[in-house]
Order: sequence, then structure tokens, then C-alpha cells
Amino acid sequence: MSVSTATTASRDETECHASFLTVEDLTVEYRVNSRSFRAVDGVSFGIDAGEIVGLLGESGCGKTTTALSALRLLPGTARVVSGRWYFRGRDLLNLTEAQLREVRGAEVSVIFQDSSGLNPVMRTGTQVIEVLRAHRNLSLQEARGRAQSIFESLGLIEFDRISNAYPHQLSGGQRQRIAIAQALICQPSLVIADEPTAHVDVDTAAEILTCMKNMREKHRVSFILISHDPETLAGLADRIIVMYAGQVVEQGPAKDVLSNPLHPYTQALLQCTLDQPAANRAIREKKRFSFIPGSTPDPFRILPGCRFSPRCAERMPICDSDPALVEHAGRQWVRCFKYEAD
Amino acid sequence: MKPRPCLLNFALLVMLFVLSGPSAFTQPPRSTEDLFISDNPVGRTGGNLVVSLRSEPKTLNPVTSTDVSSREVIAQLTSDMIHINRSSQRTEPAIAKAWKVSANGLQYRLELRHGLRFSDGSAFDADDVVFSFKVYLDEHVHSPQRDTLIVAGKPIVVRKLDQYTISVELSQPYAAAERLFDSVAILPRRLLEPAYNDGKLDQAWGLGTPPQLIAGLGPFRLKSYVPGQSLTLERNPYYWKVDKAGNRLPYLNELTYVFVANADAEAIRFQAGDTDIINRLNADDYSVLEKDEHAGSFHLQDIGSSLEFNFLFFNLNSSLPSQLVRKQIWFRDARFRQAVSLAIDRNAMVRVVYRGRGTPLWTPVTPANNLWVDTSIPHPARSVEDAKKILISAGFVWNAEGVLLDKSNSPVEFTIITSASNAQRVKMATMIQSDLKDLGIQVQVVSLDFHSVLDRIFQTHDYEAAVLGLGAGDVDPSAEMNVWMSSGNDHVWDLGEPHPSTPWEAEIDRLMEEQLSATKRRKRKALYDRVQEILAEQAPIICLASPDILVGAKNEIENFKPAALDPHTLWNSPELFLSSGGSL
Amino acid sequence: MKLNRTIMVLLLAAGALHIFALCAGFLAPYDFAQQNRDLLYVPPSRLHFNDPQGRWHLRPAICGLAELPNSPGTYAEDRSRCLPVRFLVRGSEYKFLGIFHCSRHLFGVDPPARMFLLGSDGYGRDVLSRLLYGGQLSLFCGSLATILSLSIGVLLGVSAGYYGGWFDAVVMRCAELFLALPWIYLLLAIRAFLPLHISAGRMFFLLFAVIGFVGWARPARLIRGVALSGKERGYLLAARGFGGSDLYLMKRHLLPQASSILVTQAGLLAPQYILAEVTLSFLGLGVGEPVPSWGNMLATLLQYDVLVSYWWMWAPGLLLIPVFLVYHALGNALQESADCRVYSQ
Amino acid sequence: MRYLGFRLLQSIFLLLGVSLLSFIFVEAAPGNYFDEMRLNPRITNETVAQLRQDYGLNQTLPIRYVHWLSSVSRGELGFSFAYDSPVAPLLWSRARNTLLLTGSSIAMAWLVALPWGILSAAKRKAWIDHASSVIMAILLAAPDVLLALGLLLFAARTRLLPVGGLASLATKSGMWPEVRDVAVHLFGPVLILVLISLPTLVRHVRAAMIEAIDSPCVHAARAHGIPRSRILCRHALPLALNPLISLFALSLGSLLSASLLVEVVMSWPGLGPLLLDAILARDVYVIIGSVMIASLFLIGGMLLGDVLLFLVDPRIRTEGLA
Repeated sequence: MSVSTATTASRDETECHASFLTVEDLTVEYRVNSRSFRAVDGVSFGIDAGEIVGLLGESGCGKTTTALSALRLLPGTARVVSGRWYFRGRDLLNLTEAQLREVRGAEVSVIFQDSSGLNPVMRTGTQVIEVLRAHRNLSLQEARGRAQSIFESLGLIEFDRISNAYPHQLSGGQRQRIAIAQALICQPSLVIADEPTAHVDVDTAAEILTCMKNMREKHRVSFILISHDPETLAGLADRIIVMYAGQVVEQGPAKDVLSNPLHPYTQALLQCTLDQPAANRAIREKKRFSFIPGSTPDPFRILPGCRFSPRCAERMPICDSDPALVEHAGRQWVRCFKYEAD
Repeated sequence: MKPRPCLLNFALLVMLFVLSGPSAFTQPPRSTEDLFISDNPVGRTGGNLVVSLRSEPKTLNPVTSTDVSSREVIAQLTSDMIHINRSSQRTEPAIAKAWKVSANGLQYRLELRHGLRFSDGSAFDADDVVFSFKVYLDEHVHSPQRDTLIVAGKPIVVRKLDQYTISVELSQPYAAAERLFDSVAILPRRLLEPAYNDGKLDQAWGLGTPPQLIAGLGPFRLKSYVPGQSLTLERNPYYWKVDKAGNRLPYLNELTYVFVANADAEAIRFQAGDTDIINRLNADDYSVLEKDEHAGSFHLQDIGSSLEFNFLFFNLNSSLPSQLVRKQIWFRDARFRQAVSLAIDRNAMVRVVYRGRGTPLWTPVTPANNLWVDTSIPHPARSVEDAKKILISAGFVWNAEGVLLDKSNSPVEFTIITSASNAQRVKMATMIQSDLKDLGIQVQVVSLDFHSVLDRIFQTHDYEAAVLGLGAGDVDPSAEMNVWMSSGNDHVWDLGEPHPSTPWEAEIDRLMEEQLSATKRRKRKALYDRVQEILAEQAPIICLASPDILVGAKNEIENFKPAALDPHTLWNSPELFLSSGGSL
Repeated sequence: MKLNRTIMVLLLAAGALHIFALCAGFLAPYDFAQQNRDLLYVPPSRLHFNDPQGRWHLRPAICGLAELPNSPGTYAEDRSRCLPVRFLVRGSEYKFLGIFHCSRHLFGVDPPARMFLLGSDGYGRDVLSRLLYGGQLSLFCGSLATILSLSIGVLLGVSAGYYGGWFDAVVMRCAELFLALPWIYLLLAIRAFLPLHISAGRMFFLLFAVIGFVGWARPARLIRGVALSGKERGYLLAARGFGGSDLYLMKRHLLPQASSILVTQAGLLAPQYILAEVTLSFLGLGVGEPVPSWGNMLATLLQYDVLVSYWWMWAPGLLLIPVFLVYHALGNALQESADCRVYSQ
Repeated sequence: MRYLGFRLLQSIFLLLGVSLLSFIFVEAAPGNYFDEMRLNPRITNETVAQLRQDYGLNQTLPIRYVHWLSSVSRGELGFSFAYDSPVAPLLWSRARNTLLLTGSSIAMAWLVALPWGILSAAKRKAWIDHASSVIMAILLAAPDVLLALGLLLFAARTRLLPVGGLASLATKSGMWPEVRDVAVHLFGPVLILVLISLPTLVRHVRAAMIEAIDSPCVHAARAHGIPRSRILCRHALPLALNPLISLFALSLGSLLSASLLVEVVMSWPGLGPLLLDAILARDVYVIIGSVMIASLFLIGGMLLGDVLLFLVDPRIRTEGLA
């Protein structure tokens, strides 16, 4: 017993110097009506300070669960079975509720999908300022000043009008920026952005992404950018982690993953998004279409073997056994038997 | 400078004395007053009494009031000319100190007490009496009292002979003429005549009326009224009764009624010592209070049977919904009614419903009415066998499952309606249901709200059988004319008959008429006994049981003499006093 | 996993309650109307496992009761007259499940002795038997009436909130009208128009219809409030944009939102309706004596002497507490599981 | 403003509807006030019939309704048969006491229920939540009258509380002793009313709070590290307020019916005993008058609810302005 704790302690130290953020062997289970399934299954990755990492995958593949488990923001039915989130030398999963509260929003913050994170019955200004005041001992006046400056840096010029408005009185883009302002106002070192551009128009999306880029440059903020859309990640992410059915199937520098996807799933995903004209046609003609044939596996009935194999065009007999995440060409890691031979 | 404040104080003291003197208890009876001398033990003056009322009084107007609570309060505020002593059940002089009857029994000459004053200090004489009867008898006022003052279809005639003598004329001899005057309050002409002349008498003396505008000859006068909470009466310093020592009655300083809307709450408040007298306890609450009796500061009294009689009766009306006609064939058969009567276990009823504190009845006249009860009427015990024999003789049979069938082979079953708000009657009906099961009769008990019951009995005649109770207001048979006469409006089993529909009803009519004009009590008793016998024999109403009168009072209250007649406890309020002399 | 087991356990408990009530005839030792006029307010019989000689028996026995001569209404056990409790005894006849004529009872003692496991009431009737029979009416009437008034409430509340405009105004004014009217009088009038003797089945139907029908206004108003605020939410607008039909939108989006109110209301209404039957029976619309219901059994507690002196008469009240707890817990569990389903998507 | 005017107009129609339907209901119910006199052997049928005529009970329903409306316009609300006086003064003198009782108990009930419900929602599934649901079930299972009688019994036995009434008979003069006396008398009835309404309120507060706590924006507030107490009070509570305000409006509306029974048992000099008497005696105009007062409370409650909703929920408020 004592030996093992000693080793973990020493490892903690080494890890904390080694990287800014490390996720190790993260496994999260959901329990629904007495049945449980693993939404995240043994995910590990690391992030450097100032790095933007994209989490890519279809919905339901465990991206959000992975990211939110860091701040223990999962619903009551979820349980972290194993794993660690080392952030600046501390395991976030072992913090007390009070310690965690100090981390949330101040050191690690979240930008939620859409603007569902905004309270409809509170003025937006209040919502931004209260985040700041929850972590920094500032007077209301000072806090307002800070809020105004961050609003302006995000392109929200009319501070008084916007901060006095309720969320439903603002446009989607404005709301999303306010959500970003909330996340950034305490100048955290890590921001988890959950589909920040999902419900805004293309121009706003671009602006928002630029915003985030600026932030990273100015304050060396790291981002975990969750998206189902490779294009969103293309311009922004330094590194991309592709997830499928709770597992990391591929990861590597953004350029490499996007230009040279290794895993059949990544390939298919990119294929679909790049083939926009076909998709548009399908929408116009109100046809049902699917980006990738088949659908994500039923989480309750995960069979042994490669989880993508039922939908994989290049299925091999060996795919019935579990593939491991292997390094390929020194830069990318991939979970596919095609590359295991190397 | 020094003695002056002292002097001032003294002057004030004297003034106070002077001011409070006449109204306090020390007012000596003046020689000009004809006072009633009570022969009760001499008591001590002072003290307040708190009594609960089940519902708020609605008015203090003796002319229009009908509800029990109002009448109870009015009885303390006013007096009548001839009073029925609640204890002896006989008449005694009140404001009329003596009366003479003419030889033909048609004229009464009443001599009033001299020098009496109303509670506001104004003088009383024959004009007030004449005015009072004018009001009561005025058709436009519609006083419910008017009906009691009508003898043989004609109102009595009241005339002033001199300042203190009144003559009352009847159109035909009336046995209970003296009793007519009981509870007919004498009104102060000075205060009420203006309202009467304006035709607004029915709205006079409402609860909102200032106390100084209300006056009567009763032992108490109004002090204050708080809506929904309480009504306080204070001693009438001019009351016309004195005790043997010459002290003016009443002894009590104040009498307060608190309104407690619920029988159990009433018992609880008495138990808690909030109220000093409890008037009509039910047997259940009695059993609870009994446990505290020894430790508590109060005592309970079971003064025996009351005048209330509860009875089962069948719908014998000739006008009735068509679907009931078939069943009425059974009901009209006296043998059927007798069998039902025989199958009812009255003793068990008294035990279950009244916890033994009641009397089984076979006649509507309860033992409480010691002057008129017919003790010769048989009290057959419950006998299912005898009942069955009677039914067989009436042509009823039983099928294999023991269900009683009539001549046309349809099962005998009926519904008893009863007022849901009266738990005792619901219990009686439930017991009858269980008893009649032994005869193979299926009985349904339907408890309805009181007015629905009344509507069915008096208006629509849409019922099969009902359990009802009537409480006689007086012991004299004259009070029951409306119940037993076939044309009477309380002839519940068959209302609105122009002519008696059966020979025995005709005979009852004849007997009742006869006793009313007979003057000898012996003769009247014989006639009324015969009525009771016919009722027991024909069983148009099947008498069940009468509850005992259960009362309670604090131990300090002296001269406490509860009686069977209403009001049971406060009828002798002028003579009640507290042994401690002070407030309870 | 845990949640589902809770639901199962609660459903089993609720089911057992209903089954107990259904099999009242068999479980109850006596007929509910059988009076023992010498045994009024007898406290619960003690089960003796040892005889007067001190020997122990597996089969419990009941001792005869004798009224104390000096104090009527109090009873003492006569240890010399002990009778063993028998199982599957013959007794009064009843209809098992309302169909089969039957006269076997689960347990009882040889007559003329009586066993009152929960004491006897003011007529000397067995409280246990009445409790079991009473459940038949109260449980079913309570739950059916709840379902009825909630259905009307949901239907009107959701559509009023969803459509808004004049429809909303009309429905809500109606609800206010319903809340304000002196129902007691309408009920009196209804009673006057009905025949005096109504068969038990029709009375049961009437009871639950009346209770259920009158009670829709409150849930409707509450649900409408939720629907109103839910209507403006983004996903609903989006779903409408996708061409979802009104019915679909109400069913899939507004109703789940109202579910917590609904479950809460159900948990509150069922007990209230069980008790409402007392008021109705006062008006002649409920079941009258001697038919028992939990409502009218509880009503006897309102007599001061019963409240103070006979603790065993509290049985229906004490029984209602676990019954209501089961209802509440079931409601909560169902709501939680509904929430889970939402998350898992 | 226009909205308010519209609501007022609606309310007037509602009141008219309530009064008309009440008339019809009362008319349809069997029996009338003077029936009870028929049981008195000393009063003849003719007198009863005469009285019925005098009080206008023989007239047809529409005529009586018009008469009643005209008496409403005189501020009388009809005429009580039992009291031989206009109904309005009878009602007002008691309505004050009822308002005192119900007003303070509603305030108390919400003051207790809000923190209780919030706590039990915040500690969902903790022992405190389970304990609270057990307590609520017990309160719910105990019929109202039983609670009232129980308290009465407690008061009678321990003599810690007055056994009913609004004030002691021997009132000490002076402002402070009188207020204290009323407060002491108020305690029991208020306690019962609070206990009666608590289960409903707590369950609704809990349910609404749980829904709010589970909403994405409260989730987000947690993600931003907002302190727990602030999340509950500033984020979740305003979100949960919407259904609670509807409930509050309803509870105002059912003021009268809730207190009727407690008033009767505790001899509180409010509308309860008056109304009960009137119902049992068929003193119809007193009943219709009370129904009108109840409807006024109801409408007032609904209006207040709407106004509160308007003030509290910016979504509705800003929409209204737009």
C-alpha cells in the first residue's frame, strides 16, 4: 500500500513538471435505469500551455463528457470510474468541492454550446460580472470596468445596452460572445469550448474563432475545442483528437490529421464535410442522408473489437479483436489494425 | 398647599360613589314595586359567567327571532307575563303577578306588577303589554310568535283595563291558555313604537343596535357584541325578582356568551375552563369529560330523559312519486310497521348511540314529561320471532336466501334518509338497518344534508322512510297539535291531508280537539293517554329513543338546577351565584 | 440500477396495497357491517402465544372479553376463556373479487368469540375488516379521480398554454370560474335529482367522476404556466421550424416539462381525493353507512371522544401515511427516471 | 395598462358569471331557509309561506337575480334571512379577521416552505430530503380537521395556547397588550393553516427548484465557479419562480375555503363560522356574498400573480413592452 502511494506521489511530481495538462486513462460510466454504459473509455491525452486542442467526433461519442469530467460537471447519473485530470500538478478529480469551485471559472472555464449557459432571467452584464466577483475580490465598479474591456475586446461595443439586456433580447452571436466573456473574464489558463460556433452564422463563427485565437496569443490560454465539424478546427486547433464511441481513435497535429487522416472513421468524417455540395443537395431535396453509413453503436451493446468496424468500409477479420492506439509516422497516433503492422 | 390633593381625591371618591351608587347592587327595592320573591337560598352578588353558544345569535328582536341561539339570549333580556317553571313544568306568575279566569273560560284577567322598570330605567305599564301583543298579532309583521297566540283559528284579544290590568279574550275555551304567554316577551313601547309605525319593526334590534336602544324586563341587558366572537350581557339593575333577604336579583354581574361553532370545541373549551357552564353535552363528550370530573373544577350532571324523541317513519303521503306507490302498500299496512317496530333493538340503540345515557321509547311522550307520560303503554322487547309472525299474518314470505318477499314476490327493501349532520340519527338508522336484516329486509341508509331531508319530507315527498327527531318545546299536549292532527303541518308521515285518511287518525284528531278544550287535567290526561296508545298501536311513527340531558357546571356555581325544559341550565339565571363571589 | 429497483419495490408495494384491498373479503375476518353491540370500542385483541398454564404454543390464541361491571365501556380479558386463532375458517359470506361466492376467511376464531386485531368501533364492528374493505373504495376512487382530473387539467392546461390567445383566455376564465363556484350546492342539486337508492357500482363511478371533474382547474392553471414559459424555449421553436405538428410538439416538448408539476400534483391530489369522499358522503353523494371507506373511517376521529379515548381508531390515519408515502416516493422515482432518460440522450 | 384594463373587464364578467351560476346552483339545491321552521310545531305553514313571500323567495330566478344585482349596486350584497340585515356589513366585519388569519398564515407558510423546499432540492436524495418527504407525507395524510382538533386538544390539555377565539374576554387595555393577545390567539390557527398548506408548497418548491437546478444555465453557473448559495438564490430560484407564482396566486384564491374549517374548529370570528351556518341554514345571500368575496380574492390573487410574473420574469416583461 505504502509503496504504491509513494510511487504515485513521485509520478505526480514528474507529471506536473512534464506538462500543463494531462488526462490519464479517463473512464466515465453513465447509469440509466439500472443499466450502465461507458461514455468515455480509457481516454488519455495531454495539452501544453497555450495549445488549442480540438476534440472531434460525432455527437454522443464522449467528447463533452470527457471535457466536462474535468470540472466534475457531469449529471448525477455519471460516474468517473477511473482516470486522472492532472492540471498544473493537481488532480482535478481529487479536489474538494470548495477547491474545485475556485478552479472553475478562474483557472479552467467552460464555454457552453449555444447560449444555453446564460440564465434567461438575469441581465447579461450581471452574469459576466458575477463570475469575476466570485473569484476576484473586486468592487462592483472595478468589475464593471473589466467586463467592459472584455466586452469590447470581443466586439460588443455598446456595453451599457448589452449588459443591461436579458439574453433573449440579444442575437445569437452576441449571446455567444457573452458566454465567451464569462469564460475568459478571469483569465483562466484552460478553456473548454463546447461547440462554441454550433448555432451561429458563419461570419459570427469566424469572429468568435478569431477571438479565441487572439486570447490564446495574448494570454497563452489553452483551449479544448469540442466540435463535430473538422472545418471549425481546421483554422484554429494545434492538435486534433478524434473520438469514436468513447475512445480516442486518432490524434496528432491538426495539419497532419486533416490532410492525412489515418483512421477510416476520420477519413469518412472528413470526406463528408468536404463533400459539401452533395450534402447541400440532399438537404434541398429533403432526403434522409447520413454522413457515414450506419450509426454510432448502441452504448449499451458495445461488442468486443474495433468499435467502428460495423460501419467500416475496410473491415478486416482481425477487427473483431481490440485494436490499440499506436504511433504512426512519429506524429500521429491511431487505433486501427491497418497501422498496427508498422 | 398640602391638603388640597387629598381633598380633591376625597371629592372624586364621593363623586364616584354617587355615580356608581344607584346602578350597583345596593339599589334597595322601593316600596312601590311589586317584586317577585324567590324562595331559593340567598346567594352572593358579583361575578361573571361565561357560556358557549353553538351558533351566533342572529338578532335580538323577540318578534322575528326563530333560531335557538337568538331565543336563548333574548330569554335573558326579556320577560313574559306568565312563565312556565322549567323545573316544575307548571306555570308561575311572572310580570303578571296574578290572573283570574272567567267562568266560561273565555276571559283572562291579568294583574301586572306595579312599578316595574325596563332595563333602561323607563317605567312599565299595561300599554307596553298591549303594544307587545299588537305587534305579535299584526299580520304584516309576520312574527312566528303569532301562530302560538291563535286559539281555534282566531287570535287572542288583549285589552288594557287599567294601568296595571290586562284582559285577554279567547274565542273558545283553551286548556293551556296560561301556557300561551310563556316566552312571549314584553316589549318596551317607548323604544319600539317608532319602528313599528314605520313598518320597520322586523329590522329593529339587530345585533348592530347600540345597547342603550335595547331594553327589556329580563334579568340582564345587553352590554356589548363582538361579531363572530362574543356577546356580553350585564346585570339589569331594575329586575323584578328579589331573594328572601331582599337583595335584588340577579346575583351575577355579567353573563357572556362566546360563540363556539362546534360541539366538540364547546366541550374542549369547557374542559379547559374557558366556559363555566355547558348546556347540552352529547353522550360521547360526556364520557370524555367524566374522566376529568374528579380532578377538574367542574361537575357533570345527567338529569335524565329529555323531551326530544327520535323516530322512524314511513312515507304514507297520498301524493308521492309514482315509483314509491308499490312500496307504500307495505308501509300502509300497520302490521308491517309493527313488525319493524318489534325488530328494532331500542335498548341496544340507547347503549350504542347514547352510551346508555338515554331512554328507549315506545311513545313520543318521554319520561321527562312527568305530567303527561302514559306509563301503561307496553314496552315490548325486541323479538324477531314475533315480528316474523306478524309479517306472516300480513302475507309476507321469505325466499330460500332469507329475503323477505311481499305478496307479488318482490323483495322488501327500502331506504332510510337521515340528516348527515346528526351523527346520532345516522347511527340509529345504521342500527335499524342491521336489525331489519334479521327480518330479511334490505335497508339502505342515505344520509343527506338537513335541508335536503326536510325538502324530501315536506316538499317533494320523495323518500321511503326517514329518521327524524322532534323536541317538544313544552310538555303540554297543546304544543303538539300540529304533529298529531291529520291536518297539522308537522304530521310528518302524511302531510296536507284535508281529511284524516284512516279511522285511527280520525280518532286522534277527535281526541286532540277534545283535550284542547277540556278544562279538567284528569280528563285531558285520559284523552291524551288514548292518543299515545293509538300511536303505539298503529305505529305511524316508530319511536326509538330519547337522549338524556347532560350538562356540566363549574363547582363554584351555586343554585345550579338544570331542567328538562329548554333552556336547561340558564333558566334560573337570576338565582345563579358564585360561591367565591368573585369572577371565575 | 438502484433507481429501477426502487421503482420496482414501490410498484410492488402499491400493487400489494391494491391487491389487499381487492381481496378484502378473504383477508378480513368479518363482514364490514357486522355489529357486536356488546363490544363497543374494544381495544385490539392481544394475541397470546402462551396459555394460562404458561406453556408456549406456536398457534396464537385470543382471550374472551368481559365488560367490567363498575365501568361500562371498559373491557378486561378473561384468561380462562382462550380460543386459538384458526386459519382458513368459515365465516360470513362474501364475493371474492366481486365474483365468486365464498365464505372462507384467512383467519378467525370460533364464534361466538370475536377477535378484533385492530379493535372495534362504535357499533362493535371490526376495524381491521373495515379498513380492508374501505381500501377498495378509497384507493380506486382516489387514483381514478386523480387520473381523471389530471388528464383534463393537462389537456386544457397544455393546449391553453400552447395556443394562447382567446383559447387560453377562455380556458383560464373557466378554470377561475371552477375555482370560485360554490360546488357544494351543485352537488346538493345533483343529489336531489338522482334516485335515492343508487347501486354501489354507480355510486362509485359517480364519486370519482364528481371528484375528478371538479378538480381539474388547479392542475390546469399550474401546467399552463409551465407550458407558457416552455413555449418560448429555443428548441421548441426549432422543432416547430422543422415542421413538428402541434400535437407532436405538445406531447414531446411541453408535456415532459410539465411532468414534474404533474407528478407533484398527482402525489398531492390522490390523498386529498381519498379524503374528499367524506365531504361528499355528508351531502349524500358518497358511500353512506355502513359501507366503509378510509374517508368515513377517518371522519369518526373527528368525534372528540374517539380522538381522545380510543387510540386504535387512529388506524386509518396511520395507514394513510405509508400509503401516501408510497405514492409520493413512486411519483418522485418516476420523475427521476424521466430525468435520467433526458440526460442519456 | 391596456392589459390591466382588459383583465379588469374580464374580472367583471367573471364575477357576473360566478354570481349567476351561484344563483342557479343554490336554486337547484333542495330546500330553503324557511324549511327549518316547519319542524317547529308552533309555526304554521301559512306563516312560513308568508315569510317566503316577504323575503322574495317566491319570485322567479331572473327577478331575484336582478334584485340582487341592484342590492349589490347599493353595496348591500343581498339580504340575510337569518340576520334580517344586509349581507355586506355582516361579511365585512368578519372578512377582516379572516384576512388577518389567512394573510399571516400564507406569509408564514411561504416563509417556511421556500427555504425548506430549496434545502430539500439542494440536498436531493440526502437524508434531509428523505426526512422532509416523510414529514410532508404525514402532514398530507392527516386530514385538516384532525390537525385542528389535535391542536385544540393540545391547547386544552397544556393550557399553553388559548383554545380558540381572537381575543381574551378580559382584555387588558392598551395597544401592546391587545396586539400581544391577538398574536397569542393567532398562533394556533396560523400553525394549523401553515401545517395544512406546507406539504403542497414544499413539494412544489422542491420540484420547481430541482428542475431549475438541472437546467443548463445553472449547470453553467456551476461551471463558472459561482458560489453555491448564490447559485441557489440568484440563478435557480428566479428560474423556479414561474410555477411558484402561479401557485401563490392559487393559494391566495383559495384563502377562504382553506380557513373555513380551521375557523370553525378554533372559533375564529371570521367568515368561516358565518358561512358554515349559512350553508347549513340555506341563508342563500350570505353564501352568494361569501362566494363573491372568495371570487374577489381569487381574481385579486390571479391579477397579483400576473403582475408578479410580469415583474419577475423579464421574458414576459420585455415581451409585453415590445
